[in-house]
Amino acid sequence: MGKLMNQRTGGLGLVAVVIVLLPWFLPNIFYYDVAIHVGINAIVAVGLNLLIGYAGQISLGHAGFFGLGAYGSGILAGTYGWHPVLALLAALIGVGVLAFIVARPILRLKGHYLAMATLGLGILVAIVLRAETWLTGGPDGMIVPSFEIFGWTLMGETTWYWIVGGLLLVTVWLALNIIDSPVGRALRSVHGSEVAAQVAGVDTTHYKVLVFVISAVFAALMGVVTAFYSGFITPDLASFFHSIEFVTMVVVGGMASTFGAIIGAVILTLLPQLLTGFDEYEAMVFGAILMATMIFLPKGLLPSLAARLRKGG
Amino acid sequence: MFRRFMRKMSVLAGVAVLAVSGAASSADTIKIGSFLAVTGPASFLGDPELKTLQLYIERINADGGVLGKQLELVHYDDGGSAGKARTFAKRLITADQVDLIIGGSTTGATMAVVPLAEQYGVPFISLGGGIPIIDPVKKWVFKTPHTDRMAVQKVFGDMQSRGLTQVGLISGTGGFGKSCRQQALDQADEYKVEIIADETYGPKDTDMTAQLTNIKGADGLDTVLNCGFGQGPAIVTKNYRQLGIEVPFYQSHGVASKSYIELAGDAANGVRLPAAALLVAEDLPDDDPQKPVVVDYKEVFESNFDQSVSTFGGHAYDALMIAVEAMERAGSTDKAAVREAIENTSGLMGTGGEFNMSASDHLGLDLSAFRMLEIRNGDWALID
Amino acid sequence: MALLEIDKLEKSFGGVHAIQDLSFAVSPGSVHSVIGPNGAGKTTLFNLITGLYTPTSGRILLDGRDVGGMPSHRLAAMGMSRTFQNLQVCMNMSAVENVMMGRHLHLNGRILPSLFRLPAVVRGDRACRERSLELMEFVGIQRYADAHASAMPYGALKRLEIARALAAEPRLLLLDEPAAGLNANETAEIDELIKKVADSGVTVVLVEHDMKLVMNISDHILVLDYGKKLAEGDAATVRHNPDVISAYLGAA
Amino acid sequence: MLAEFLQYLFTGITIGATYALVGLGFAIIYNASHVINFAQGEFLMIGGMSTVMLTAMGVPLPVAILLAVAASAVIGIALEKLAIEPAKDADIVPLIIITIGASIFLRGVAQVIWGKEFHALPSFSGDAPVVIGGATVLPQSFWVLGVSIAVVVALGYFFNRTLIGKAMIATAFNKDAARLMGINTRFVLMLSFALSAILGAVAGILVAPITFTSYDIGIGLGLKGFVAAVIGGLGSGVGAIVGGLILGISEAMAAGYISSEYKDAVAFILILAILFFLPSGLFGTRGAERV
Repeated sequence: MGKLMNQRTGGLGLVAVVIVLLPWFLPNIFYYDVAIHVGINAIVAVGLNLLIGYAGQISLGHAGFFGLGAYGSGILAGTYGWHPVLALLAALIGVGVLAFIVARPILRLKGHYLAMATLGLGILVAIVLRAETWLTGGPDGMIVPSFEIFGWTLMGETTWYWIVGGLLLVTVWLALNIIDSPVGRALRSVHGSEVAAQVAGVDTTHYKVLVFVISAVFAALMGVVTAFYSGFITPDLASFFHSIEFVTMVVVGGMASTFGAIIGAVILTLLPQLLTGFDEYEAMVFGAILMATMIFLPKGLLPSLAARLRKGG
Repeated sequence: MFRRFMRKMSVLAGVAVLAVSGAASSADTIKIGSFLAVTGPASFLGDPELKTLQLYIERINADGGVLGKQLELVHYDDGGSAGKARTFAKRLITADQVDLIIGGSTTGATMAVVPLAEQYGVPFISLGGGIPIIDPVKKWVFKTPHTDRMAVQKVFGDMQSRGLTQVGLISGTGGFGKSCRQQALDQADEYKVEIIADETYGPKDTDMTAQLTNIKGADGLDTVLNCGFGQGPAIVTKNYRQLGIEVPFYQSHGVASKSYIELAGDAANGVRLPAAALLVAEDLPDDDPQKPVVVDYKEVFESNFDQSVSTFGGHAYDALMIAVEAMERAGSTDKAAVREAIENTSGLMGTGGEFNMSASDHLGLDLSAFRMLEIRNGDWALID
Repeated sequence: MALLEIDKLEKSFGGVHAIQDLSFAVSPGSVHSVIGPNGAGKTTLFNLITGLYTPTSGRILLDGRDVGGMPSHRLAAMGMSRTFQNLQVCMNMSAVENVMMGRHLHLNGRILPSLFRLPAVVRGDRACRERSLELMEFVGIQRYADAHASAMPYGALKRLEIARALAAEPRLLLLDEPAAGLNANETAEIDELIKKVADSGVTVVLVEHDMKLVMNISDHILVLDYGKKLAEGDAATVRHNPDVISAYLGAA
Repeated sequence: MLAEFLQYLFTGITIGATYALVGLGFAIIYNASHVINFAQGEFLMIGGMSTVMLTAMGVPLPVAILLAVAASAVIGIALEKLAIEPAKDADIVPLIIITIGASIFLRGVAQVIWGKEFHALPSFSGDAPVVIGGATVLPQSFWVLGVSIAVVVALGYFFNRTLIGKAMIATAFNKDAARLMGINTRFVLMLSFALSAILGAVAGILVAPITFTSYDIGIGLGLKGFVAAVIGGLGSGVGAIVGGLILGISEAMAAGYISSEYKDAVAFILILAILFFLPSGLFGTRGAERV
């Protein structure tokens, strides 16, 4: 019990300290930009980890929800001139409802079939975003207006750094809350043994749908943030590859580990930036790192390291 | 290959150290930033563009540089993705603190970066073809390739002179094809042609017979125009011959590279397209003022790289020359001064034609820069 | 009235009849055993009763209400609980969390209170953990309180399942071969445990191969063979039934 | 009208046959290892690009094809030995990431070796189209169809008539039992990767003259092949072939009669429909869950 409390508050505290201290080590705006992307990806990964790591249900299509969040808010605020807050809420509710509708038929599937169905769903979203040029600007993307609230315009990397940092902290807190609760145990039991959960009175379908919707809304929220922060969105946000990136963050960092998901997001966001120096070798090195991590640390970085430490100590 | 790899590694380590120490900007070099589609579906654009920039910056440096300083190229590969282009442009401006940006192989990547160039005030010369890049004029944004509007006008002019009026249109769904298609629809009335079929294909499609079958079935078809770049137009060309469509076939300047002819093979014979003089450098009359420039670039490029010259590399050459000439005229690398000097470029002969820019024209080429070519026996032939 | 009544139950997979024309009743407070050779349909019967399978025909009455094909979690809410022949322990959780999961029905399982970690949820969870530790002690695995499920030996996991099933505070507990894979000592302990459970007022339905255990604790025994009822009655009746003897001797 | 319909149909069958070959590759690996090999599409690329490179070096086409297929088989085996076998106990998700990593890696290597340009392979027997009922068909389409049929027949013989083929089926059915029967399941696993690499390479070579080839064609074709395999029911050979043809024909019909913009959506709409209403595909068998 005490150990758990330590992990909770200690971990949360560590994340908060890093967020507060990091700006002293960011030499210029570009690094703020990278940090913001790390934060955005980390939030999606923490949400997705609830679905993949804890409930054991894979999704290869969460970039679809991310893209819908971005385009939903971007189109409502830009093309239709809605207030950004309303656009944000509408996008989140829209994605939540969509996720709720598809969750039941999709989550009846297991394993590779589930992977395939979510993959198809994500790609369909990307295809629609590419094809409906009149609405989305097509493959070349569209411009999104700034986020204005109470006469303030949220502009600039430093402002968004604190917004995303705050959101990350809240997300981690909420995720830790869920995991260590009756709902969290129900989710984990779906992964551990679905029949055991059912005969213990857990309505597994209900919880699977619930966590699917929650993780989709987290992804959509980050889509909204990306749209307003960068002011420019393309259908690539919803692409298959983007979905894979999210899943990879969860798996590389460590499944069923909230802090692992954050570490995965840090690594997978920084890696491409570091690899730009490799020019034509970039893809090769990236692929090799991905394979090696999964072969040698199949449980992901954080759990594998933790296990090693425990053995050593 | 291994040694090259190790060198990359050490360069990478150096870059990392530099980046961490924050000592990115140094006073004795002029930094040219670029983001190009070196990989991905538009790599046939980005690849010669990057090679050209690297080669000519090396040559300029060997000749003593610009304003007594060496040029330094900072390049990122955007893979043709507008989103990545924006990220890298931001990195070029805020982290690498470049003096000028040349880049954006595609219209989409360019348009994603335009707001950044405007916001931060950095001279930006785009290599994208689309007209929205410079129309309306944006203070900091210039471009060197001919616009798709010019290409469409050239094509429609040629159709008019051959008495072809019923046009079947097929276009790629990427930024270039989309913008070119729009220009074709807009310009049709002026050239008294009618678009009687309008089909599209995706950038990765591998078969366009379905779309062409629909065009083939259109009543009174006189000719077909394809707006697109990459391997798509080559597949369209092959499918066109497969279906036995007999009417004259036009492509846009998006296919103005040898790789199009190589891919389409015999099917390409008879295809007409508007393109820069570069492709027919040796065939130009000796009194053509453009001839020395294009012949020289072609020879330099082809002797350094094992591939045929394309107009796309030429656009990068033009952009670099405009930038260098403007810096020399401005006498500094001050961004505002360089921007103004670029805007006052006049009489500069590039591979794409003579550039005469102004406050209202950030391209500076006219229709005369385009030549109408026909592919004969697997090679370009000048027909006007 | 019987707590559980099975009425002309049938279940077939494809063309295979796993359960045929089966009827019996379980009265409250009794220990009711189901025995029979391998493949007799015992586990299938459990899966039907607990809602994992839907009957092909026939009725399953709980408190006189037909619950055939009702989802498991709703049957659990009506007071039914079970263990599994092949362990179904959540190996991604600690031992005590497995038991706490068994108390799911007695906790607030709605999302918002959990999301914001409302004090009521924290209190409920703390009480649940204490009750779960008591149950672990009751089944004799208190020394694994802090252990991870994946680190526990087989025998302890068997008991862990019983603790988890008890955590739901069921009226009807179905135990599927609780002594399978255990040695004589451990079997005797399970024997004691089942008696203790039955004494606490829980109705027990037991599937078991260990005849000594079955004869020892059962109030009523049902013998299945090829999905059909072969015999029924108390230990003495069944023991002397010629059909049962031949079936078991034949099987052996 | 009929001519148009036939045109769409021929187009669909040609591309569908390619999808079918890729789908078969998925099915074979899935049966042997329960791994979905997301790098399957890269074998098409390797087959096509190697053939292009070898012919450019002056190697006669038939020899180039044989060498390219052999090279793909070697890479398939290497993939199994170096990436799949060391991680054989991993969960589904890490395995998916490993094969995706492998596909990115192979693509990266191809890009370094062969560059980023598209390449054309000359058609095997000319480009003069054959006219059937007003629709035109390229001779290469007949090659695609003919070779696909030959491959399917050969595979059928292999799995049903040869000892090692039967061993592979037995392994797919029950790995432990197969091992007890003395079947070398590790060899079977290796063979399945080699076989599906060969299938991919053959498909890649056959379509290269029609669709061209480049370092990154594997992504799209691989995904479509995957869809074909799932439509038919993962692991079913007949299913993969039927799935491939259904997908190819639906795509061509959609492009012709509905909208070319949504041509690619057809595959994924089909897959969602199949999974929602027929979760085990057209020919898949549904395994009962054991409790």
